[in-house]
Amino acid sequence: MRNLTGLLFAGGLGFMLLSIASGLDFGAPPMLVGEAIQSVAPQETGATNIVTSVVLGYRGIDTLGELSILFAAAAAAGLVLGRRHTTAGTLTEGGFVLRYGGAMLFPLLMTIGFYIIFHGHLTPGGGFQGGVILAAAFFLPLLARPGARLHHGMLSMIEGFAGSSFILIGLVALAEGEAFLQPMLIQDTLGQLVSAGTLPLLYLAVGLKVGAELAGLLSHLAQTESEA
Amino acid sequence: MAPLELIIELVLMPLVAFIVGLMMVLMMRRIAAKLQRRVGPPFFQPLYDIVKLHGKRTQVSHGMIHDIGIVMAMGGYIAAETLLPVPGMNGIAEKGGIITLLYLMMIPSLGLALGVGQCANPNGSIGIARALTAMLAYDIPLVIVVFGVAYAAGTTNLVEIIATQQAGGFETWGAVQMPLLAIAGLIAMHASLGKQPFEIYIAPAEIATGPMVEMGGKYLGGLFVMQSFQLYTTSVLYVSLFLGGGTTWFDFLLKSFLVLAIPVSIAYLFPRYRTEDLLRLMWKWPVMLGLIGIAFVM
Amino acid sequence: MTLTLLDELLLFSGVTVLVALFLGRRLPAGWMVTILYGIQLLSLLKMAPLGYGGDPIPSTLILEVMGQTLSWRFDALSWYFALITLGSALLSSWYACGEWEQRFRQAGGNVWLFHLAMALNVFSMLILLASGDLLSLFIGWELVSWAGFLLMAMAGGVATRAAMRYITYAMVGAMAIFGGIALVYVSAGSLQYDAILTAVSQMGTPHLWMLVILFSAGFGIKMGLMPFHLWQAPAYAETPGPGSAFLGAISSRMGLFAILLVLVKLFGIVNIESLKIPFTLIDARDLLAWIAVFTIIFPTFTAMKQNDARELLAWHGIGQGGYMLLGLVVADAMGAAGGLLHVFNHATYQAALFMAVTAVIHRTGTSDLNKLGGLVVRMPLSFMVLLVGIIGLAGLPPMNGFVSKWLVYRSLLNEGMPLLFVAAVIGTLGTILSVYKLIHNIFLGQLRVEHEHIKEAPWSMMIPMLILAAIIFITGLLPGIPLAWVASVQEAVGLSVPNYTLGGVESASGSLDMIWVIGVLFAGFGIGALVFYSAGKSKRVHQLDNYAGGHFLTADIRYQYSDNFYAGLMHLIGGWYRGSFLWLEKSVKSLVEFLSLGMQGIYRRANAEFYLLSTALFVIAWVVI
Amino acid sequence: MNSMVVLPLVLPLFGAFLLPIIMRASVGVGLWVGPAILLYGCWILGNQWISGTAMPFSLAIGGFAPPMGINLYVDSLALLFALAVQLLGLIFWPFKLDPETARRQALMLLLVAASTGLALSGDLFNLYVFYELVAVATFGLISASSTGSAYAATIRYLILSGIGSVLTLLGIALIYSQTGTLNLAHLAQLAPEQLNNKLGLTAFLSILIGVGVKAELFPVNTWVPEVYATAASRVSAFLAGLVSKLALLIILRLLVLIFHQQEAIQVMLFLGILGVVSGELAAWRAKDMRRMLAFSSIGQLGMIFIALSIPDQAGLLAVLALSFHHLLVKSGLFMLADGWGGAIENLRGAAKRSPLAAIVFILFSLSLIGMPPLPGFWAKFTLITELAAQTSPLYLIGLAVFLLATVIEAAYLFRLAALLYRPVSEEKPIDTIPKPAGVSLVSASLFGVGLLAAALFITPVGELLNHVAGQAANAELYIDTVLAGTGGGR
Amino acid sequence: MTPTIDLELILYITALGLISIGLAGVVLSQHLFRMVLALVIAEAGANLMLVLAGYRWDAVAPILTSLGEHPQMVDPVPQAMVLTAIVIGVGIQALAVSILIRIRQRFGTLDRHEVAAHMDAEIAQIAGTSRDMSQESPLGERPLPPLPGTPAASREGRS
Repeated sequence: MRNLTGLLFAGGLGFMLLSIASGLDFGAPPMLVGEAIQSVAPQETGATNIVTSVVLGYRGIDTLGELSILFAAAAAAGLVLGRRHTTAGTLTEGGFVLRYGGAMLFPLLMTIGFYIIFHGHLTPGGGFQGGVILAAAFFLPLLARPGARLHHGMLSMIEGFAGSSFILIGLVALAEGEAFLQPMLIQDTLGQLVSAGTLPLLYLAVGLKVGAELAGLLSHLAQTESEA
Repeated sequence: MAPLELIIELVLMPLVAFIVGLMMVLMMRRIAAKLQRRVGPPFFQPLYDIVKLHGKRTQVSHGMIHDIGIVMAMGGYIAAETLLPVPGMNGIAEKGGIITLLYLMMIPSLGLALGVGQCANPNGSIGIARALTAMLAYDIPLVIVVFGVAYAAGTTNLVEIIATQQAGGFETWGAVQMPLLAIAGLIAMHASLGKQPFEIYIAPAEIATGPMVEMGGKYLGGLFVMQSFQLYTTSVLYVSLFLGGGTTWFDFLLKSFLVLAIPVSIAYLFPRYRTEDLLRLMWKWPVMLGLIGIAFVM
Repeated sequence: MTLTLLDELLLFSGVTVLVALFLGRRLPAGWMVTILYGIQLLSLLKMAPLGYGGDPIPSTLILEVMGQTLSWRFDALSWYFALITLGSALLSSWYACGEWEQRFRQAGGNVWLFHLAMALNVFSMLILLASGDLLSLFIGWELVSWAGFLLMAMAGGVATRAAMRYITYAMVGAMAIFGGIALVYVSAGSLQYDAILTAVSQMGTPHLWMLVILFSAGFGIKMGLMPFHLWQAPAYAETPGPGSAFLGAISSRMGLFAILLVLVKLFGIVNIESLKIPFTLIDARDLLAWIAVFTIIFPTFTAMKQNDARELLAWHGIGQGGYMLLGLVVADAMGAAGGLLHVFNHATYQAALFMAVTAVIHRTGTSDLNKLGGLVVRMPLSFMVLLVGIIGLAGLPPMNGFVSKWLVYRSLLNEGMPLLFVAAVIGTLGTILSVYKLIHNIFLGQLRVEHEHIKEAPWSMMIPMLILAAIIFITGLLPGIPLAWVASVQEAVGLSVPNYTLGGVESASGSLDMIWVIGVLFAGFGIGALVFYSAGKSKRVHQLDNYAGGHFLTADIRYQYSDNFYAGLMHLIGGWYRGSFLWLEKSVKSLVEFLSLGMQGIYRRANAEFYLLSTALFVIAWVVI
Repeated sequence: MNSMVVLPLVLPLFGAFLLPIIMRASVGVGLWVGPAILLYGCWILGNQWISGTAMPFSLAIGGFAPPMGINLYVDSLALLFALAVQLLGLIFWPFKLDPETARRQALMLLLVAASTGLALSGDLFNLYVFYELVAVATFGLISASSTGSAYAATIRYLILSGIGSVLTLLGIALIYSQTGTLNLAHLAQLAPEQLNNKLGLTAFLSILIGVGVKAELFPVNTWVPEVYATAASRVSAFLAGLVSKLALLIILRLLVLIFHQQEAIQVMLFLGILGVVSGELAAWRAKDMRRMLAFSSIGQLGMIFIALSIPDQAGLLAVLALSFHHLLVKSGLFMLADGWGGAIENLRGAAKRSPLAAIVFILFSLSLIGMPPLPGFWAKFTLITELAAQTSPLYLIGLAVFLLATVIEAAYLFRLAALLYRPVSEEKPIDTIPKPAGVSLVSASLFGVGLLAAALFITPVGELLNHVAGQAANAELYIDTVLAGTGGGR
Repeated sequence: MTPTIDLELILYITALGLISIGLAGVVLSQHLFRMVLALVIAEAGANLMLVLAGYRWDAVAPILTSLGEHPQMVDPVPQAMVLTAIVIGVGIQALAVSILIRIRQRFGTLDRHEVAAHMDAEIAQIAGTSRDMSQESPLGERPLPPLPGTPAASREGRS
């Protein structure tokens, strides 16, 4: 009976949504804003990756909000899970491959992560993606050696300073008389590594922050096994 | 109207009422005697009774209110008589009207109730409770009747009510115009007299004559006076409402005595009603008749 | 800016509140407040021309709030009600000063709160009476409701529960009025009386029906009209003594004031009469009249069954309100005059009665009718006041209650409403029965041994009672005095005025002259007394010296006939007391409880939100598809 | 000066990021960071308010003109709410000192920042982001009381909120696929042609339900009682008082600017009525004070939704009046619940223990019921006159429900008030009667004073609100202000 | 173009289907962790929906590969938004999971009903109320008790 109800509910919901969506224009979105951004973004932000220019420029404050959400989630998880971490012996030591693979991968992941971050304005990728890879880099050893710990003080330093530097960059623009988060120092070197003014800096901040938050969250989850 | 004349009327009307009332008491007792195949009292017996009671030595007073109650009982009726027109004398009937009269007629009951209450005799209190209940019973049809008559006449002024009835001779009498109301009124009037079969509030065998239980001497005398007034007032009121009052003293008195004779004659035919039966009776037949009568009037 | 007389009055009233608030904990606070009421009354009397057809007196205070103009003014109607308010406040407060207050304090009562609540009540009532538009009327209305709540609730315990019930009813009423005001505002575009007057003439029948129902229900709840009467008796009865005298005298008359103002003055009886109820012969006015009549009968007969003196009086208070409304909705000259006059008369005797009963409680400590008796020799003055009061309440000559009831009866007769007439008389008869029970069980019959040595009530309480008794008698003797005020009230609300004289009313179809009636009545009493006292002297026996059923009764035997006083009557009609309205009230409450339970269930069940969500989505589907 | 308005939004974020670090360095300094930032925010917004609210202005973030970039739209309504956010943030500041202080304060700062963002932002997706930030921050704050029930309540809230965000996202996606823009002003321009259809309606309703989770809209408010019953009073006060209003603000903007369909309004009205009915009725039986307040808050929000279904100036005036009134009163009441939070039965005689609290409670109750001349009366008055003026019968039902709900409200509030003054039984020592904590009582009294002040200065307050409502109801003004000089971005 | 249209339709159906499945999962699950997972599914659907809102078939990713003329590109804005939405989702899920851990520790279960029951009990215990939804009248609203010494019947007139 229960399943039937569920089936009916899901089916009805889907059908309803579908009937609504059938009113949509397939494949030809209006793209009012999108077109406009495409045409001016390279000049205004100096980034060839238009998504980046949207993420950091046009919708920069969204990104700030998003960082804050991550921060809030990490802080909340910290509140929930508490400070005391007892690494219980439930996790078994990783095997040879894991241990040494992790160690070997660490520099690689770091490199890739930072590469992706720094080239965020040129190629697909950016702070989020790079940040996640960074987090993975730090987290891998944790899986391999359960006894290992992330340095929480360090993490919170990184997340704090990364986040605040994002804001600071925005505030500098404000202090210069421009708008908050206005891209600055745009050189006329579209397509080069050093081309998009403050955007890469912002992405660095994003990347560090995301990396730190995720690493922190994961380690919180991993390390909390029993209540103190 | 000259003030002097008015004052004379005001003095005369209660006096006449008292005398006629005494005669009515006499008539009542005579009829009762006839029905019971007795001789009956002599002519002046009602008066003698009162005088005798007044002269009695042993009289117990239970306090001020006991006295005042009797005074109120007598005074209320004395005042009521001045609102009840008799041939040639209107008194202050025009200044009060029939509603005031009805209410003034409640004053004696209230006075009596107060007086009895002070006596602290449970039988008396029970009697009063019954008497008041009976009042609730018969006043409802009575009020319906009064409403019908006053509405038909378009006035509450008794003088005018009488005048309208006298205007067209026999045909314009209330009883002819409004026979249902007249019947209802007769029943209500009978009940209001508190005579058999509606004398449950006295019930001598049960509650030792109820309200009268602590009354002796001048107290009982006062009540006798009150009774004669009551008989007079009730019958004259009925005459004024339904029988066209009186053009002369003769037909006035004739009508009054006749009216009174009816309930008194049939009184002994029925057994005594209990309180709730009295209520049931009064709220059923006279009320129904009265309401139908009003429907005809309107 | 010069202060008008109304400003002065309101100012004094406000000062009274402040004095009660800040100085109320000092010892002579009661006297101060009483004197301030006196000053207010004087200030009101300075406006006396209002009572004789003078022009309305505005207040200089005019507020503009949220696009609404709030103004206050006094006209004959306000003045008349204010006179009653302040009069009863003065006497109740006077009554409260002195010994009553001391006793109250000893019993753990809060005298400060009592005086404050009284002052607040008076102030808010004056504000209500002075209202110059519907919004200020509503503001005043709410103030009166809550001030009343304070006074009722302050005794704690049972009183608080009664007050809670009151405030629930009052809120229902207030919300009905609030809704009505919104509807009026929409159709009139303003809440000024003038605008409403013009708007009413253009309103459609359904609209008018709605307004009449909302307003009469709202105001009627305060008056304790029929389906909404349950709150009143317990609430008034449980208020501290002088407070119940004050509330019983005037509080619920605020409802009548508002009905007069809104239904009679603004809507007009003619308009209300034009609202026919389909498939019947009656219209909205008849409906109101019948409600009034049922309000007379049922509470009166409920009063008859009460065994507590204050409950009994409070129930009668409800019934008497019915006469006022009945007179008003009949709305011919005499009926309206009778209804309005009854407000005054009722205030006087109801206050006197509550005070007398409170005096008895003060001395004996109980108001249980089965635990009293025979007090007439111990407290003769109180007895007299109570007697005067019950004669007024029962509407018998020579007291003032008779005059107003006479007017109501006359108008019913003139208008040809036999059933209403009969019903009104039934109410009066019921009243006579039940007030006799009251006076008998308290003052007559057997004196209890424990009451053998009690004294008459103290003078601080006696004087206001005597003043009230005097007023009851004098206005019964000379009803022309209040009738003059009533006449100007009638003019102010646009009703025809009866042809009144000092002693009563002149009319082609039967008039009344109380001077003569009372004259002959007292002459009759005089003659009766002469006859009676001409006879020999009687022997006075002691109150406790009694004899019944062949035995001398000793004082320790209780033989007071008090419980189930009208046994015969109750045998017949006892079964008719079904408590239907209590049942109705209970079932409404149970319904709310039940719904509440269900709603809590919705919020409590762990997965309910999801089902709700699904329903919500289906609502979307319903709207979209 | 105009560009400074962004600071009250950004600085709390800044502070939040750095707070853990500062706290680690020096607790003494750290404790002052939050209040200082909020005070500064108040100062900026206050200045802005004083310097002129006559004309709204738009502030492009990053210098990108709308509709391409995100803009903040600052009119008097937004400013008022932003100011309220900062002030309440200050009043409800979590002072408690323990090892988690840094996190709690950081979350509070984030909450304040996000709320400010909700008040100011002029972009649909940006609103969504801030909305989520509010959600996450509140999850943290609620679960900070670290009882099992708090966690359970939070997860219930979280799941509902998750459903809400899915629906909101769906709505945003629909809107975007239909119009290709997310800027509210731009949408307002396009809406009459492109969103005035079923699709637009669906989008609106999805967003309505999604955002309604926080605005305590009827079917998706089942988290309310448990959360308010378990969270710290200050958090509940902030949630009930302010966050719900901000969610409402989103719906208000959408209604005024974009969605004018009759059906949309009717659904909202219907849900509002259900909210009033369910909330007030459930409160009638509530046995502990917090839950009672929670249910009552649902009812009140329902009333605001009813008011919101009249999206003209007068209706908005009613919405604003009710919102701000509820903000003052409910915040105050929740402050009292800090200490009085337990079973109602335990409050017997509490007036003896702390008379001031009892008086403040009665003041709030009276205003909530709508006792003139307290502000609650005027708020209700504006609403019912508007409701009565509508022709649709649903509005009249709304009116009737509203009035009846007020009766029930009065009954349960005064039942409690009477209980406060009930005499205490002899054997129970007076110290065992609960009593609001000192700080909370002070804050509650502050709200009470605010309420009285509003009652005294009702005329200027009313004019002010009317002005605000007028500005908020003016869609033309919004469009012109935001898109001035950009030719509508086409 | 027929096949492409079908493809689009499939994508839309997928997106909406994910949302439906996710929501139905939330409604029907008994286990809190499953509910969170269902939420993740629904969120994925919503994100897909968002991406689709700006997608064109005949266009390339919005990255300039050469200066000057650029080919038709898909809308970059939804992509940026999805990026944001995904991160938000991750944050919330992480928080949810950490709360679930705690609940599991406190109550020893993650069954929805059991957790709700535990929660009610705990709230009631903290507040000091009786937990059950008993039928007794709420406080202060019990019928007025008769005055001492008064027969109960006398108060209940036909009122």
